[in-house]
Amino acid sequence: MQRETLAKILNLDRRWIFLMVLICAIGARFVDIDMQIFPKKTVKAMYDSIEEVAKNKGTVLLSMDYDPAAKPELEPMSRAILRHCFSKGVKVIGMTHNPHGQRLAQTVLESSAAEFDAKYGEDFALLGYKAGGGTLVINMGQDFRDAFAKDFANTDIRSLPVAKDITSLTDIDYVISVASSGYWEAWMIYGHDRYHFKFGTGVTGVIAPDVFPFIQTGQVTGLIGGLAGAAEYETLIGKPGIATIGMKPQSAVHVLLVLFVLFGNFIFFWDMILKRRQEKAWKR
Amino acid sequence: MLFFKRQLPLAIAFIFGLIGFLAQYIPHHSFEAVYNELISWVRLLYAFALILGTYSLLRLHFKRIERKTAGYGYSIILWIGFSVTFAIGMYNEGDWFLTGQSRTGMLMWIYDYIFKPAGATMFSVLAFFIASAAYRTFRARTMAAGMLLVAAIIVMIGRIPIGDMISEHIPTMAMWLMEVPNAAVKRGIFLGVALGVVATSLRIIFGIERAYLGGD
Amino acid sequence: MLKTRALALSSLSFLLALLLLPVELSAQEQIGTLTENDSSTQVETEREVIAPPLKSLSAATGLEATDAPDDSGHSVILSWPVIEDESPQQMYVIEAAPDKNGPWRKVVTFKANTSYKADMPQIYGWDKDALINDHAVIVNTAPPTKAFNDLRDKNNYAKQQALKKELESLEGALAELDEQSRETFKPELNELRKQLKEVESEAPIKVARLEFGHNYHFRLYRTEGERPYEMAYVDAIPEGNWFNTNKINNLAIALILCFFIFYYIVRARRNPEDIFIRRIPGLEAVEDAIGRATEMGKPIFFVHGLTDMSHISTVAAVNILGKITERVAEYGTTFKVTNRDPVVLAVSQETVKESYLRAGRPDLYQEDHVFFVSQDQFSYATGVEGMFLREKPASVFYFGYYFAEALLLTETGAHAGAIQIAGTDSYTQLPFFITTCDYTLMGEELYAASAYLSRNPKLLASLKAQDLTKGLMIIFILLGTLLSTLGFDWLVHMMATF
Amino acid sequence: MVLKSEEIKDLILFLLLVALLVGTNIYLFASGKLEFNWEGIGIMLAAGITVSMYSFLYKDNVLFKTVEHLYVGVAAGYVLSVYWFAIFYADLIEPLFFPPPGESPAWYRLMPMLLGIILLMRVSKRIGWISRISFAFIMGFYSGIAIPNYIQTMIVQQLHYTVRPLFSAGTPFEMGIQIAFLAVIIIYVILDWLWLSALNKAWVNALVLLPFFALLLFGIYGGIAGINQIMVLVGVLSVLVYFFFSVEHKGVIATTSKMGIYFLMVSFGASFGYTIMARMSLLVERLEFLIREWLQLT
Repeated sequence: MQRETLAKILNLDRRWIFLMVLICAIGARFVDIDMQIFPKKTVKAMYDSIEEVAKNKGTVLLSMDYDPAAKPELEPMSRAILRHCFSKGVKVIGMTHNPHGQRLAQTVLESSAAEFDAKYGEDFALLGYKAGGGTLVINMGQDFRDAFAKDFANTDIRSLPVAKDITSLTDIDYVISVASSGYWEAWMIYGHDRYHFKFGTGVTGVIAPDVFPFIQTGQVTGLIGGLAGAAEYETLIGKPGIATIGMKPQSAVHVLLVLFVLFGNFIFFWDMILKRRQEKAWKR
Repeated sequence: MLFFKRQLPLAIAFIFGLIGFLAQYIPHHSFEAVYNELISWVRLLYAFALILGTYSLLRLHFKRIERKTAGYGYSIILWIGFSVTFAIGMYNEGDWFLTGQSRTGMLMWIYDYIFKPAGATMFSVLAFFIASAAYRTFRARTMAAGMLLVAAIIVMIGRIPIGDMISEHIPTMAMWLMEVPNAAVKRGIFLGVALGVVATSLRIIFGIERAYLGGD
Repeated sequence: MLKTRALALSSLSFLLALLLLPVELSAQEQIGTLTENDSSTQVETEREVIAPPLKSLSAATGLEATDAPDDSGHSVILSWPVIEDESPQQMYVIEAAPDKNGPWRKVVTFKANTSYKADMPQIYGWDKDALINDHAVIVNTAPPTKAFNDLRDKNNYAKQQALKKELESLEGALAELDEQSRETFKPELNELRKQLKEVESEAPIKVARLEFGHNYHFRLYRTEGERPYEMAYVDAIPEGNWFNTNKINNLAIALILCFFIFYYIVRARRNPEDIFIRRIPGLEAVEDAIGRATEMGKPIFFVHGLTDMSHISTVAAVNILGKITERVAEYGTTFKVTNRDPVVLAVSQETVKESYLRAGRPDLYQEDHVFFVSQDQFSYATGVEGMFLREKPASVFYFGYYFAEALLLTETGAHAGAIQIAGTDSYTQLPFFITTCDYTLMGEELYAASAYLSRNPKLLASLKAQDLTKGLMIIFILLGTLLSTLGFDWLVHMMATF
Repeated sequence: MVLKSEEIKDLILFLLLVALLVGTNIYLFASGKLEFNWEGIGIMLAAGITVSMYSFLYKDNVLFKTVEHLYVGVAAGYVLSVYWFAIFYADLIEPLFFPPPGESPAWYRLMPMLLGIILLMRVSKRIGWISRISFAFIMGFYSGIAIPNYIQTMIVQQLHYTVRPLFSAGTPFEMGIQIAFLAVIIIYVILDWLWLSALNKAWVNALVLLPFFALLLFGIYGGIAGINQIMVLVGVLSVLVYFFFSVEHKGVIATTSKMGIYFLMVSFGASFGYTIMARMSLLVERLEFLIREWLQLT
């Protein structure tokens, strides 16, 4: 096998690679092989925390801090968490730090609540979007009602049973931030470390590695990372949703990618050997 | 004149920098009230900065339309997209713009069927580029890049159910990679980054760092 | 000589930080606990107790109430020694009232075998065994009062204020009069008070925080089923505190770093040469990348990140751009700079023009070689990619903060056969740069490179100050690990956060 | 204008794509799979946007540029409306001009409004410099907040949890493993420091690294927490030393910073794997939308 052919194989037009990915993703979706999913420790930690909140009839604050770009990875998490809360009668207060996220939060909250006929005001409420990030979290810790005097539909939160006696973040049993960028950090830096409420987070695959050091320090209790994390949570609550279905094409494309990396490096090293052999030949 | 251009901004940065800094160490209610008010001021200024960004975007494309540079048709589409969406936003299902934002209506439709899909698709195009990069450029050129690729492959396989099927050691190794070396490195990096942020913030407060004022 | 003085200096300031700590932190002895997470702030410590005979629950003796330290002025701490006949079945109840015989209302309830002084190390120190014998509870919710400051019923609110004002003025006037005449006005006084009570009775209940400066009265008792109980009374005034003693460790670190920065800025201004910064390997690669481009006669690209001038990554990138332009000016190769932010564009144009001037080749500077591509992330990436494929650059430099578009750029750059050198502190994109570029400066190396190249006194000083503080942290970690392995938890507690 | 063969091929493909899009939609509406209401039209439009954006993968074309510019325009319009209601109206206009009954208008909110208007002055060339006052306020105040909060979470908290007892209590055998593991690391550092060249020989490396990995794997699968704690300590210290700039990397510092690079690479590899997974799930979701909601063939 000459070096030119190796070079040709390496410099394959990238559109063929795009096609292979497309075929692999679509194909795997229609092949039905069942996937056993084994929930990881960090996902289990969030599940157990919500179970505990359910035991003492507490309230969860779910901050859906993501925009359309991250919706595919994060909405399955929000939906799985909301289904778990509503099925166990846990009260949910929704909000978002992301200007684009209010609409997403609204749809996923209302559709999940409808499944368990949870009523707005009694079982759940949506505070909507407010700018400020860390400054908003501090504000909510100091005086919750000053930060959110009204919910997203402009009704006074003191008239909503689920939110009326919340005077500060410390009154909330478990705060979860499903976040696409640094919002989870704002919740931790400006929220958990000052007001010591229990804090968990669901993040995109990109950000998950940054959260691990804070699991060890006990600042984060419960982490869902990427679509795989969402699928694990869906398995825990026994309601396979989009994430579980998505795992098939996801796994197929993953395997394709690993093969690409291995194949690419295999050819690269082979080419290196040939090059050294050629150089030795020229030297003689 | 120089006072307004140079000294006043630096004095403002120093005073409000000090207030923001001290507010974390002084819990007293009177200082807390001042601090809370300033926080809502900053939120308002974020919004004004957004107006600035939108204005420069629209002006750029307006100039393209005016000068009829190549592809100015796309700038017209951009302007139409902006004005229709903003007009519907302000119309606010008939209540206009001096009340709370309505929960349903045309703006939500634009959000659901134009804004959301376009944003998500734009990011998903990246998946194709990662695949092409995996095939053509992710090479173990150096020892360091080699270690990186090995760790990446272990985590990628460990995170999908196939990893569990191959052998239950892979997911444990993937989890260990995330929990110990990854956590240790992130902590080491955080310690360094925090020093960098604090040093830069101190320089801004004491007026040593002036680049953000954009030249003299 | 220089290095030893700096080290002596830093250890001196380190000891200073140690002495700064309040006395009670150093007063505690060593606790031989090797537990995994012994310092979470609100640990519930339970205690074994024997069941008492059925008789009335005695009141707590030695009950004290003081203003809570380190708070904004809305909370009070009640503390009292543990009573022998406590049992987990009993509940402690604390009621509060705005004045002596005012309406009592329940504010805090908790199980009798929880809430000890040991749970609040930030106030009472770390000696768990001793502190298990005293209860301590923070009270911050006010007794729910009937208040009119609600906004809807304006008239009641106005009536209440008017009556209150009248009452105060009358009481004020009576205070000067002698005893006898005060009697004649008594019925009028009582009448006013009755009216005020009537008006206030319609007000809605309002749950709020304790008001600072108001003297609240508290009473404490235990309940267990129907057993009778006696109460202990105490009162206190919540006050705002001007310094949060829990943040001394935080303030010490800030002051140490601030001191080092100023120290080195003074030094750097006097003679920037004697500040030593180690060789940054990545920067040699820049040198031969420019050489390669000149040989091949192909252009060099400098691709800015997405953040604006207020980010340190962009400030560092512009510094590096200045220095690279000077090197490029010597070779005279075509050099293009792509921008995404209008302000960064303006600053880059200025920097490039100045660098060409400094290198003595003002003629080489072309305004349209430093240009604006697009504001939107992906059209910026696709725009730059188009240029890579068309102009096939020999070398490409990426300095600044990048997001998801980084891979689009580097993958196409590699495909176009260019040498690529990157420097970024965006950790999510670093792996993509490392696998696709020939050399990558990681995280703080970007700031160090900008200081190393620009020799700008403030950047050099800041880098040295950060290094010295990092040195202190390394010493702290080694010392702390050694001590805590041997069982002394001083350093662990020093860095506790509340 | 004569089209080259390449351009003709692209034109045909482009027209084919447009025809395919239109044809599918007509079929979907005709067969009733998509109702002719706002929702149905919305799904059609969203699918059209998704497909045209993917057409960029083949070649940059008219359809892609149109959709991209439309997206940038709509995004700008949408965010401005949300900001108007969530901030301008809620935090500025309402408290100032429509204060709730009984409360006086929040006249102090005139100050941020003034600062905001000054900020907008940046646009004018002549008095643009006045906007520095607002930037100075934002940058100054935010820098002030950032210092204590970053120190609290990224220094004090991290130091608090890094300074842990090195060995986790356990059976004497486990203690032995932990002490041996620490000893191997220290030997590696000393060996590398004293005879830098010696370590380049393979057998010297093997001599030291073999027990290192053996003890490490034993620690992970044997569940000895102390091993992880030692690794965390070594990781944090070596990364800190790697980012040390004021001293030449020679001797023991060179060795520690070399270990720092190994730790950095493994960590970046792990987060790299995670990132790839994230991008793939974005793709999977978009295809799911096309298959399930548009074409409705589950």
